[in-house]
Amino acid sequence: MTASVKPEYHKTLFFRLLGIGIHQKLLAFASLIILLIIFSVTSPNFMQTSNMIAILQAASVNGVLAIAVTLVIITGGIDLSVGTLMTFCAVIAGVVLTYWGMPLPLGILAALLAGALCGLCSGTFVAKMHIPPFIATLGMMLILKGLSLVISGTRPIYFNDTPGFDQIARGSVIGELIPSLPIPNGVLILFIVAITASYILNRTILGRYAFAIGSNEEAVRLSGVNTARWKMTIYALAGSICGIAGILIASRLNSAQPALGLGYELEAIAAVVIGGTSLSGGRGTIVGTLIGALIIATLTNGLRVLAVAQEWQTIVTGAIIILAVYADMLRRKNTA
Amino acid sequence: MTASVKPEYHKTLFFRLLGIGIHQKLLAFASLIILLIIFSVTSPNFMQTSNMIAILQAASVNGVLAIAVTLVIITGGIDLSVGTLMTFCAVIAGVVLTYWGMPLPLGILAALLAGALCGLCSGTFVAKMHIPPFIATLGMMLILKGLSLVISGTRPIYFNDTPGFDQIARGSVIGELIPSLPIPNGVLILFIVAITASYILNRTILGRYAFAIGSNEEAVRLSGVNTARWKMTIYALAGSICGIAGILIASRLNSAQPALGLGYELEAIAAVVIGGTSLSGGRGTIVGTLIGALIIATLTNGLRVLAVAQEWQTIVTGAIIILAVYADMLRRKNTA
Amino acid sequence: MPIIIEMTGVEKKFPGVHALKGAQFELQAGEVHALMGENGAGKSTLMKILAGIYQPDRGDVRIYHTKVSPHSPRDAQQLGIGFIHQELCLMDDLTAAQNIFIGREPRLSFGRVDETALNRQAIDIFASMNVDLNPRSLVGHLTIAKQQMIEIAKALSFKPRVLIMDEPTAALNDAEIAELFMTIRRLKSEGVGIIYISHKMDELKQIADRVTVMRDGEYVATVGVKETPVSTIIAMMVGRKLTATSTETPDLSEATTALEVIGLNRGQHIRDISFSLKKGEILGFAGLMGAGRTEVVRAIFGADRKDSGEIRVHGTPCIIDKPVDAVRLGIGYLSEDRKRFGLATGMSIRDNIALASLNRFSGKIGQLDEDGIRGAARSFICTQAIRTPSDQQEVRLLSGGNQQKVVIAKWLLADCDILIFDEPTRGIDIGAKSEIYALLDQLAKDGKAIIVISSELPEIIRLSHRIAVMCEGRLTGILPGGTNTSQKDIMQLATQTNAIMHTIGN
Amino acid sequence: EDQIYIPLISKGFQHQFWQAVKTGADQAAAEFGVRITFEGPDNETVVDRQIDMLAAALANKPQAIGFAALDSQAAIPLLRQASEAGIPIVAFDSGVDSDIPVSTTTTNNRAAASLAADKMAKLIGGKGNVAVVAHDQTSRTGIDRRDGFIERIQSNYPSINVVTIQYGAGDQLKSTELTKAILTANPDLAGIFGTNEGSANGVVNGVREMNRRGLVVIGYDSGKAQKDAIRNGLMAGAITQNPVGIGYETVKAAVFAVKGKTLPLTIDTGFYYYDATNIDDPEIAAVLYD
Ligand SMILES: Nc1ncnc2c1ncn2[C@@H]1O[C@H](COP(=O)(O)OP(=O)(O)OP(=O)(O)O)[C@@H](O)[C@H]1O
Ligand SMILES: Nc1ncnc2c1ncn2[C@@H]1O[C@H](COP(=O)(O)OP(=O)(O)OP(=O)(O)O)[C@@H](O)[C@H]1O
Ligand SMILES: [Mg+2]
Ligand SMILES: [Mg+2]
Repeated sequence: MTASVKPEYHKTLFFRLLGIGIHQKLLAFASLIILLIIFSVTSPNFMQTSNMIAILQAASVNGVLAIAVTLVIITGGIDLSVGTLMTFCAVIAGVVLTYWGMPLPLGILAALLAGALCGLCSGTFVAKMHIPPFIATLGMMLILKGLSLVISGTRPIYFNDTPGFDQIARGSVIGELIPSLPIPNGVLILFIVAITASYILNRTILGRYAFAIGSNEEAVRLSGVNTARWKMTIYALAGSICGIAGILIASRLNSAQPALGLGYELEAIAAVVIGGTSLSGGRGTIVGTLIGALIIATLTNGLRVLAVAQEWQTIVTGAIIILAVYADMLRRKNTA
Repeated sequence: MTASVKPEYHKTLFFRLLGIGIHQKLLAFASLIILLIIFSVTSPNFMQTSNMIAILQAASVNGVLAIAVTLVIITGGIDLSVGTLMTFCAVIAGVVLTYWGMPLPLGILAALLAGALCGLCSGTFVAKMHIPPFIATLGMMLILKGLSLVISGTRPIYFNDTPGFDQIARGSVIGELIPSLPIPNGVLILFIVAITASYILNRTILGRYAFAIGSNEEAVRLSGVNTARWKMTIYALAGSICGIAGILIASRLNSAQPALGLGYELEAIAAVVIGGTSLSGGRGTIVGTLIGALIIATLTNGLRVLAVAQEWQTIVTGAIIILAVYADMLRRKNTA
Repeated sequence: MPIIIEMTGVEKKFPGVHALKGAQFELQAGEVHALMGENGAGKSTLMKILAGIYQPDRGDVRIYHTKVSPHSPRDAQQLGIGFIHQELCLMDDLTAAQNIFIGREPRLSFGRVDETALNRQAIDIFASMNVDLNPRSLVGHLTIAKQQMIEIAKALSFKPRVLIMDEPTAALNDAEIAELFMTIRRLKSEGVGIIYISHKMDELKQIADRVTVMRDGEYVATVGVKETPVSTIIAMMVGRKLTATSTETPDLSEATTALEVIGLNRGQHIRDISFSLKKGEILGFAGLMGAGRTEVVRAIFGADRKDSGEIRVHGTPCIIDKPVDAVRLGIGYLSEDRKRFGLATGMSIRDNIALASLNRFSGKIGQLDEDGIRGAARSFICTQAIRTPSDQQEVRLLSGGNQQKVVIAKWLLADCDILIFDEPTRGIDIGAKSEIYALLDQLAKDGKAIIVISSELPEIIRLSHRIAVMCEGRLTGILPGGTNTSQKDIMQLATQTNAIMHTIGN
Repeated sequence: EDQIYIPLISKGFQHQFWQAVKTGADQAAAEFGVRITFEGPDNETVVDRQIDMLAAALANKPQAIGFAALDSQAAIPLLRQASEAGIPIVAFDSGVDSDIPVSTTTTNNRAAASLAADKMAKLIGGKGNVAVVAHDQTSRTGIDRRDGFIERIQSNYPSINVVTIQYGAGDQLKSTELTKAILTANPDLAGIFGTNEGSANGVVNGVREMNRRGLVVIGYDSGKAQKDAIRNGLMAGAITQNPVGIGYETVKAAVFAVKGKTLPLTIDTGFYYYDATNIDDPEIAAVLYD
């Protein structure tokens, strides 16, 4: 009896691009707003521009990963390899830029290509070999984790020789224009990725097939669509978005840390589901995922600012994830 | 067009209990046998009684967890909290035995009860509040991780004051009878749990409803069955099996390690899927899961005995997980 | 005869749909009471209220004059109400017997299931229904017809006082329907009240005593079947008069061959099938359930593999391995199970109509021409009279007939000139049926080549220009369409197990 | 082949610290002509996985074993089995609470963290608020470094207040985010102690992203990023152990044990405090790794 969240088309460009039904979606912000209010009341230090920016920045890597997973989940799959794929792409960028000394754009391109290629692998396992996505991407997760260590020689790769690399995520183009709003580029990139992904999902043939495959793959196949090819395209696209996340995290740390990434997949999936995307496929929005990532980032930051003991932070986070999804279900039941 | 694997009923008691079709299932051993042969040929040290026992013992905790997850997956759900629930139960046993100084049986009982109770919580979230199992158990995973730390005071709890506790998993009843076969009790417990779970799945109402719910929950509900109650029972049963895993690991380590457990859920799920259980529910066997757990343990141990570099171990493990599932799919397609 | 059930003033609203507007219904013991109405009239909803699946917004339900309000399927079961659902509602991974007794397994101690007793009881029920089914076979491996039998067996196993049958014969063949009617008559003689929902008008006269007609969620009338002519009942259902039309076989001697199948084989299910189809022709495929008609067209379409055989499209031999290949060659396939194979039910009408032709609506970077899609969808909604509030409505909220029209629109938009319809009117009301007939006639006139599979002989005879008859995977003959062929001719070929080609006419 | 085989089971693998230990072990292996393998679990919580590693290592009938116990009690049955089979055990990094190891090569983490506390106190002028970004809440090294720091502050510097301790699992990004939260919550913070390489780099990163100046950051271990941070003043200084030395001494002790030589019960490889002033001193540079 749960209603579905569907891409709908609206008047203003912004909302059209983000593909949201204003009325319905404003309600989805509710959990986020409530969290913000609670933390503002309980801690005087929470509501500062710098902290809001810190939250946005904390949401950026997870947000980009969550967008990648959203695409895959909409087709009815899942991607557990996003975290280690991100790392793998960062390492590839490190190899190209630092070990081989190539210019910056080539490094970025290499990371995106590596991501797309690995995504294509997962996609092939899923679409051609019919391996359940959970296992195909779990296997990829391990393979990529190992490959990152092999390629990097189990050492972080630093980007000190690539001037400007750390500015990709840390610099602030917006801050240069509006000094009072020093939103880092990483956040900007998150939003650009979100708008692009939303456009692809709601406005292009690829997106339409993603929803259709998640809704009823066999029916799509019998409509004369090469479902395998489109699924592989989606996994490859998700992979290249992980490549963007890899560049982001490498830029923030000014290094490619080959051992990082494990565990990031669950956080990304949590953001997706909190954002109202159905794990059984066919339904979902990028805005929802963004909100989900922001909820997680706000929660984590707020609890830390409150200096809640670490073990209790974990407990509260677990409880809030359950509650947020529960609230979303109730909300949708009522607006159905 | 994939055929279904179903509990079928056979002649000999053993196979009847394990609920396997001999012909079909012997093929499932194939991957395991192949692995064993490869490692025996490549390393002279692999095929020793002591190493085989080490493999069995390494499989025991993961095997028990995988059995718990199998039950939940058959109903069409998933349980990400098994690892941290195991730890939580171990900590509860530690509190009862070491902090409160109660006798051993009470400690075991407490662990099983704690497991059942937490399972019931997850079950309630899923069945009553209709939260997707992935999220409900992800939330529980975090909550239990935190609670274990809180209850234990972020310190391991040692069982030095409970004589015989370490013998639960480490001792060998079989070894006392047949000295040449010192199979540790932990392995024995794994097999007892497997046989019991298999019996429940294939012979009892609870098992019948588990398969039925995983197959078509709405149809079961429309047949007048209180699906919510049965689902909650399955989650509670899975929880108490995690309690057994908790006792096992605590006994092996002679301590309850409160931070352990994260990541164990993915390994358990991998074992389940390698064993041929469908992640979409309705189909699955415990023998399959046992074989899955043994494949993982053999692989891990064999690569170590071969002294393969650690990063390559990870890569090979990922690849073999994908291959094992692929082989299983091909096999079932052909025997369909 | 005592009155068992009275429902009065029943109201039910779903979000956006007023499904029942003061509906009423009455059932006597020992009668077969037909409930008729167009798709979406609210028949199933009314019955679901009786069976405790939905709660009414307003209105009374009385059983033996006592007001009841069943709140769950279990409540209804305890009140003696059995329900055979319109949509198959089975657990594919369980056996036939396990399905029948779900929730009421014979138990041994410690919650064990008495599997032996379970299977024995299932065998008894199958015997009483006169069907041949292995209680141990997995339901997922059975044909839809057999699955339907299991649904019926399940409902009977409750020994209900009231049995609701929501389109039980939609997937049954004539022999099976005959057996079912025997069972119904036996139950009737035992005093069971039966509510019978069907879109097949001929069944009405055979089995029903009274009929209640609904339209748009409202009660229209209850009349005796004997004293009321079928045309009157139809008029009450659709609110207008339907004129029966019949097809005229066009002269196709000049027409070119659109599709030619030569020596198609696949395992036991398809054995050496050869036939040809001309532009503008409607070729009917008749046969008993399981004769292999679906398998043949799926193999042609590339949905399943073939062992051997050649397919020529417009005279050119073609390789069709995947549905993509078929669609590229202009072949469209409307499957018999539209929910599973035809529609992405969670998506909008617009998206479903465009599904097979998105390529045409996408630009260089894959951006979709949403206006174009909307225009196309709306024009089909208009021309095919799809009843929906908007082209953005989710398909799952449409009634069966309208869903079928969406699938047809999908293939028309894809510009297919060879169309394969597999059971196009299954579960579709008489009004929509005649619309689909008219549509098929028109498509043929427009020069499309059409294959129609149907298990309803009158329908095959009404539609086809030629009738291919299959039996056990073989093509046993091709008969001329129209009034030249009788149902008996077809049945004779449909039961003829050795393959002798009868080619009459053409 | 009669080459001596010595497997080393460490507490970690992909972390720089453990890679430095591996480097030292490899050096010793080359020098003494023995074959080693080096393995460690993904994180310091998975005690049972480490025991499975030990079991697999024993299957290869090694001549000696180097072992860094995640939990010293849990491994005792297997270690006893090994020593009964005549395989000498050399403990490294942290000890095993038993008399089984023939020798233990270790750093005193607690004392090292106390030294960090002293340096912190001195740099912030003996008063103010400080925070700890630790790498693990339950592992031996995590607890020792955290407690060594806090206990020294509490006992010797009453005007210094440890306002918060948070755990970032040694993950640089997580440590970055939580440093930023700490800075938000404590605008008057005077210093932060990061208890391992990942934590320390995360702290530096967080401070940089928040643009906070004048904050005293003290780190632990080395690595290129940390060394750079010290050189350019973002980090005041750091404690370093001698991981290469630990690895080297462990293998050396194992070889000696196999050859039947007597060994000291503990081999302290020492720890040092380094900052911009002494980072290039030869004896410091020797114990730092990139
Ligand atoms: N769960 C639901 N949510 C929303 N609308 C519904 C729901 N169930 C039924 N409807 C709508 O209620 C109306 C009545 O549907 P119902 O299924 O009772 O029709 P019916 O007479 O059984 O038709 P058919 O002959 O096609 O089975 C239809 O318009 C249908 O779309
Ligand atoms: N998935 C399947 N598994 C096993 N047997 C099948 C399957 N699908 C079809 N069959 C068998 O293939 C034969 C042909 O079935 P098919 O569905 O083509 O017949 P049909 O004439 O189209 O009848 P229907 O009207 O039931 O569709 C039948 O004997 C059926 O039992
Ligand atoms: Mg209906
Ligand atoms: Mg058919």
